[in-house]
Amino acid sequence: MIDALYNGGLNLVPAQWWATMAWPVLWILLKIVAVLAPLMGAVAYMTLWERKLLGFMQVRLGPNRVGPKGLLQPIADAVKLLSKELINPTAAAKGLFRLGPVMAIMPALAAWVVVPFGPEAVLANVNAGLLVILAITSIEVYGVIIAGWASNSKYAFLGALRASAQMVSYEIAIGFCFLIVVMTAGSLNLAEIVASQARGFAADNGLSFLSWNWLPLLPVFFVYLISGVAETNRHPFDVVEGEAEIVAGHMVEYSGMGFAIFFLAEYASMWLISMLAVLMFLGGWLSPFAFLDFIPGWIWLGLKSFLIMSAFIWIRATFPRYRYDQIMRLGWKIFIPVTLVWLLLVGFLMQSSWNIWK
Amino acid sequence: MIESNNWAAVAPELLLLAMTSLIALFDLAVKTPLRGATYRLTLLTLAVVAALHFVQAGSDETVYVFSHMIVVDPMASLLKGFATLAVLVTLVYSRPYAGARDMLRAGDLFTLSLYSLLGMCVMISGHHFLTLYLGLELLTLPGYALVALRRDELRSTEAAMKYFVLGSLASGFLLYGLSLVYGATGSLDLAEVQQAVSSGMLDKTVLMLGLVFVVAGLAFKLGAVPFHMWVPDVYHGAPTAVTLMIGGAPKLAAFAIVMRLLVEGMLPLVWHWQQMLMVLAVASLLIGNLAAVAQTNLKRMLAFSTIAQMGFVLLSFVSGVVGQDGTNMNAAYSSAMFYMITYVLTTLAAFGVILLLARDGFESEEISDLAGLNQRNPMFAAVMTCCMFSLAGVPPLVGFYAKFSVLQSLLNAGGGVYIGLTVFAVMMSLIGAFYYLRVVKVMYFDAPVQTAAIEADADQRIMLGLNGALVLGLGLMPGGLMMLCDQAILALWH
Amino acid sequence: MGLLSLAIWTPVLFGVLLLAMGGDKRDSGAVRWLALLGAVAGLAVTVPLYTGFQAGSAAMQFVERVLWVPAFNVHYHLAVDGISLWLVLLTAFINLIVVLAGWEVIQERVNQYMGAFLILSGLMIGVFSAQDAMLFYIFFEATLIPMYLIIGIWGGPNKIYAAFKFFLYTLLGSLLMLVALIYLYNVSGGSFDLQAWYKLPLGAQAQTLLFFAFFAAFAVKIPMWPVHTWLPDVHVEAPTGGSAVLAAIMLKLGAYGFLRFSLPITPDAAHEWSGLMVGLSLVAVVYVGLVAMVQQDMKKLVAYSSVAHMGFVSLGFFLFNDLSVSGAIVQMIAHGFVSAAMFLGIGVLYDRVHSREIASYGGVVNTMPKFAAFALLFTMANCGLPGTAGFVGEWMVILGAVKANFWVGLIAASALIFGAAYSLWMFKRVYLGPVGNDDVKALQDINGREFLVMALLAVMVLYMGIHPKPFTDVMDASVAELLKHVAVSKLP
Amino acid sequence: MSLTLGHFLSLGAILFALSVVGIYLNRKNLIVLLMAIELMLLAVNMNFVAFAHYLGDLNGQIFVFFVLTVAAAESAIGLAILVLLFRNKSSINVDELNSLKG
Amino acid sequence: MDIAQYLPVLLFVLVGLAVGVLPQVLGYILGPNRPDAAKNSPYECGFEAFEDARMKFDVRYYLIAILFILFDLEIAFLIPWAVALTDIGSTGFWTGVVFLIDLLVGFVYAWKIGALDWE
Repeated sequence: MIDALYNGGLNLVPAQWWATMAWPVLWILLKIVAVLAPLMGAVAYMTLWERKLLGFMQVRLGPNRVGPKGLLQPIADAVKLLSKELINPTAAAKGLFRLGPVMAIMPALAAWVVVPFGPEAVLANVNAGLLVILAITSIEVYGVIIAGWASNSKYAFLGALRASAQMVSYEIAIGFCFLIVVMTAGSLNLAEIVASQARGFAADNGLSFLSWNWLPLLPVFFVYLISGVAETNRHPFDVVEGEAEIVAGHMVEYSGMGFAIFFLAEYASMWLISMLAVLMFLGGWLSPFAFLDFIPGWIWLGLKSFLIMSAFIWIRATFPRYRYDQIMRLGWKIFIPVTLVWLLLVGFLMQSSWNIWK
Repeated sequence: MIESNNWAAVAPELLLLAMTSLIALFDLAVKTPLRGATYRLTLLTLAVVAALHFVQAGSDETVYVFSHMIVVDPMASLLKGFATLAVLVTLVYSRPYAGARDMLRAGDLFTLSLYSLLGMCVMISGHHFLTLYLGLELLTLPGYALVALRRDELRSTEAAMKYFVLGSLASGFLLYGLSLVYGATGSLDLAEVQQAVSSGMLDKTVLMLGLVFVVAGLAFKLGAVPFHMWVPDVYHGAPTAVTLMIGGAPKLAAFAIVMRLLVEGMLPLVWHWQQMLMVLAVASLLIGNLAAVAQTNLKRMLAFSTIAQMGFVLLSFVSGVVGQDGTNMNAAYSSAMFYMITYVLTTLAAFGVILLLARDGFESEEISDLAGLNQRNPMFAAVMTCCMFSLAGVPPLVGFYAKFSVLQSLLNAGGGVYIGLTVFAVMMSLIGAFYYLRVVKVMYFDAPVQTAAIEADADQRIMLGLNGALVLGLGLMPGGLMMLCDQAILALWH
Repeated sequence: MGLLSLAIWTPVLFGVLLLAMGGDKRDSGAVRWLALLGAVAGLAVTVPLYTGFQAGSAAMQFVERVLWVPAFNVHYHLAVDGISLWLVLLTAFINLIVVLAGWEVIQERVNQYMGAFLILSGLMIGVFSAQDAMLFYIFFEATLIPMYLIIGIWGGPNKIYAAFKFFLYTLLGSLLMLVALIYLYNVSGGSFDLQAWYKLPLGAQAQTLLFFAFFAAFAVKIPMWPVHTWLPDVHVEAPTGGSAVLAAIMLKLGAYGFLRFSLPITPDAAHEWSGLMVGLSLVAVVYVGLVAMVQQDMKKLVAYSSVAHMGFVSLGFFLFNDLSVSGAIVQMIAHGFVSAAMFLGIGVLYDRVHSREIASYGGVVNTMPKFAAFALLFTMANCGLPGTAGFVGEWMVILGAVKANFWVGLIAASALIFGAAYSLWMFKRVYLGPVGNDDVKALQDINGREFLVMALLAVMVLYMGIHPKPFTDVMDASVAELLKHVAVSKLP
Repeated sequence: MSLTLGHFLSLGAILFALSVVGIYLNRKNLIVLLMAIELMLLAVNMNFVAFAHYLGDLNGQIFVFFVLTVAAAESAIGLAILVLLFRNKSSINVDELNSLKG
Repeated sequence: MDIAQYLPVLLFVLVGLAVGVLPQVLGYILGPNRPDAAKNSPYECGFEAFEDARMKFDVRYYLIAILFILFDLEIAFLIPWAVALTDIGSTGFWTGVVFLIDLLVGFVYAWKIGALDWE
């Protein structure tokens, strides 16, 4: 059906330039919109779910006024933020100040280009998929730094410093996690990484979920999850915007849509992180048991990532905020050594006759 | 599959790497202010590594390792052995100096020097653009850090910055040249590059452009005029111990990279690069010597004198091939090698004296600080005198034979240009003699400002004595070393 | 170890020992005696050279030949013939004299002073006995180092200027010679053997270039007019011993170089340019003699007279007959004794009065009769009076000159008059007449040590003047051999 | 329009020239100098990749990997030195690097 | 490898930028614009901002940045090794291990000299 649509589009305008240049581009743009729209929806309703879930955990109701059970709350938020004044602090560097949010949201969205939603359902099925994600997401830190610097406010500046230091610290741990997964999969292509998890003794016996990476790479899985939380500056690692210390950190001077975009970026990143966790450790669109194979892959994918997201919220509701030095220690002195050692271990295992990733 | 390797051939480097890493960690546990344990372990490592290199040099074989990326031939082993020894000597001289200047708070001086040495070894043994480049960087990067080792010293940090910027610029030039050569020849392996170049079926423009950049990059590294701007400032600004570290042993590696890139890699272009080197050599001799005369700072003077000496080395490269005739190559390149080795030997002793004269809070780097050294410590004065006369090329010191062999190969090349160059070089070394003599004059003829005798610890004294004796002894008996250089170069051709 | 090696390395070894002894003032007594021991030993080991030398043979004797630097085929090749034998002996002798002369005079850093002289003496013997060009060059250059230090450390007020001038002037010349040596090495197919070079055919242009390269080294060293200007400056500033060695031996290094290099290696060029050489020599003899006459400074006067005397030497060489060449060699030896004696004499006065101005003296004979007697003898020798050493050489050169060209001989002979004029005039102003001033009145006559020094020199001066035969006998055959080389054209 | 080797080489050359000019003309800010150095290495990388692609030879691309790594180490050291210099001098003006004079 | 595969990446980046820009433009159009001095001054807990906010900051941030550059590059370096691990045999594996051990040494060194300590 999709192919038919594409071919139909090819003949829409009978001209060479249309068939070779314009339509393919347009087609890709359509596909991007097809990814983006649900994503934005997911992001918007994640905020609602977060508040609901937190409310549930804290034995209260959460938003319930706008629409049935508060279901229109995100839309109301968006409308409110759209109609707020955009404040330009006098001391700020204007251009950079406005660039900050853009640099924050762009990577959070663009990284989705290589995320597969099924064996073939991916915008750009490139071999270096994981590298592309690493490359694009590493731009995120620029958004933070630019925002903090351009604001010319001490709170923003300090927040940006903290945020960027924290992000880069955990990026190393995440990088090592990627590395270990790549080792076992032998590929950077995310679809192949998922496919590689479908192999193994347990998978052959109908217990696919035991062959997924989370089990043999359990410590790495946890390191990845926690680093993911830290990478997105979420609770309990949100000292960069800890209200008690430096208010909203690098976002302190932003109002209206400027703030909203940072907000969007944060949730989009969270989705990305959990999606990657699913792809790399939880078998992506694979079903956990052979007898459940009839359920479509994208449902599994959505379900798994939703669970991870919920776990993030759960963590937020459960843990107190870390001190900054504790955060840095956790990243540098625990996660990096753990991943390094595990990297070596996996390497040796793969050299030995007990290699389970053949 | 990657082919298996002859690990034994790179055993010294592996040992060096392992020990350096170990020392870096070991040093963390050392608490004594002068880092005695680290120091001794470092010296032991260096001695063993040097011995291994010399053993390899004795075997007279050429071994290729890592898919021809590394070559272990007599030239490499010899140069690596001497470089290792030079670093050892440097560290012996440096320790009291560094200890008095808060440079031994951590063992960085030792570990960085060792890493730098590892870089030298890789570079000397490099037979592939990649290994050459990596070696070069591994050599220079610790160098930048070493120059800035005295963190609170403005001059040092400034020198480090200059060294860094110009050093990186040089690497950039060299790399750019290498990339063009790679493009023209389609290979990064030196042997393949040479084959491709000699086939003559290449894009000449790209190749020549690449050659120009390569030569410029090498000239930067050697400190040849007009790429010499960093040399005086870095020599001057760096802590003297570090000046010796970057002005001593790395010269051997610099010689090696010139040999590898220009001679081994691009011999068919010899006509072109000889001309470039000739210009560099003449300019270096002229500017280096003239500028040195005007200096009052000893380290700066030695920096300019280094530039001039490098001009001499380049001269010997100029005389390798005349027209199509390569019969003089062996003599020319082995004389360059001999020159480099003896130059390093002499520099070590000269800076060693400066280092041992420096006291707490007193750098002893003005020429006038040497006043009356003869009364204060005749041995130091004698060693320094030997060094100065050796650098000036006065027999019976070793520098004479170095200059002599270069001049010999130049004259042997025949032709009017070469005779002109010889006479020019001779005239320049006369100017050189003037400023070297000035140092001797200050030490012997001037009255000392302070009269207190100067003492040094036994190991420094012994090392300096040996070093000075070698400057003289090799001058009396240069035959052995010359033979070694000769054989090392000879082994390159097959 | 051969005798020549012994002659070279004995003083060097003692010199190194002295340096190692350290400059402690309390040790200076021991240092002096050790230095004397070294000098005596150095002289003693040269005696067998003389007794064992076969006069009448032109062959090189006491040959030692060992491969030294294989890469450049350099040999440790020592030998002496009739020409160099006496120079070797002279060097060892003067060394002893200098050690004696510096006995009490030098109080600062005695060990270095004595050590430098002993090493210098060894090196100069090396120059005279080297038969390998590289070895020659190394000794030749190495002598600069101790001399530079001697002048610079123990010299007069303007010593630094003098030391630099000395070093750089001579280095300039010898560097050009180095180029020439390397050229010859390459041309001869990789040999530094002097004997081989004598037989090497060379083109006219090459010979000319080589000749002038050698000229640059040796003419500066001799020194010939107009590159002599360093000599008076250096002599004035050098300590007494330094002046003595400089005049007595070092100048001969240049003259010896002419004999060993310029004449036999480039005979055609030597012939071609002999006119110029003779001309320069005559200028030196006449003009410099005149310049000497107007000097106010005794040392400068003697220095100029040295230039004039060495002019006789170079004149003798470039007349190419056996009489003139052997005369020149005799003159070299004689001048070694006489000039050393002159400088030491001035040193004796200088030690007491601390002035070298002729005007500061007058009537010294009244207070120092013994010394004045010696001084008279040496002054006579300096102007070449018969019966003294100075006469023999000059006379032979003049005879040779007349044989070659009457006018040259005439001009050379006239120079004797100038010599007599400035020497005797100086003697008159310094020694004769009434006591000039209080300084002179307070003078003490020479002590035993000084007497010994003077006496030794006086004996040699007189012996050589009265009985020059042993000197000429030894060298005749070698000179003839040399002239044979010079006479044969080497043009290919 | 198709991209040829010449285009890439020209781009590389332009980048290289820019960086050299940046190093020599920049008189104000050392950071710009460090950036120029990085740019220079990028120009080299451009060359290597282009050549590797058109030669069909992987070695050039591998070389780029190493250059990148070294560039990282280099900039790390450069930054460290810069911080030290700033601490000692309170300025990163290139013109004020003048305490070393002969 | 076809460079066209990366066209979606480029387009998505452009779309991402647009998503960053457009809402701000919308917000500017739709929202009110009533600036005043107090509103536009930087937030400082209600105090007047009395100095430029771009001040000197802790050197440890530099240290983290420098360490990050190095470690991140090492990861980039190891990625090809990791991808090809099964193809390069034991020599390739051990070469990588040597590199990793070196990295580990550097890490331990940085740890021990206190580069990783925050307080």
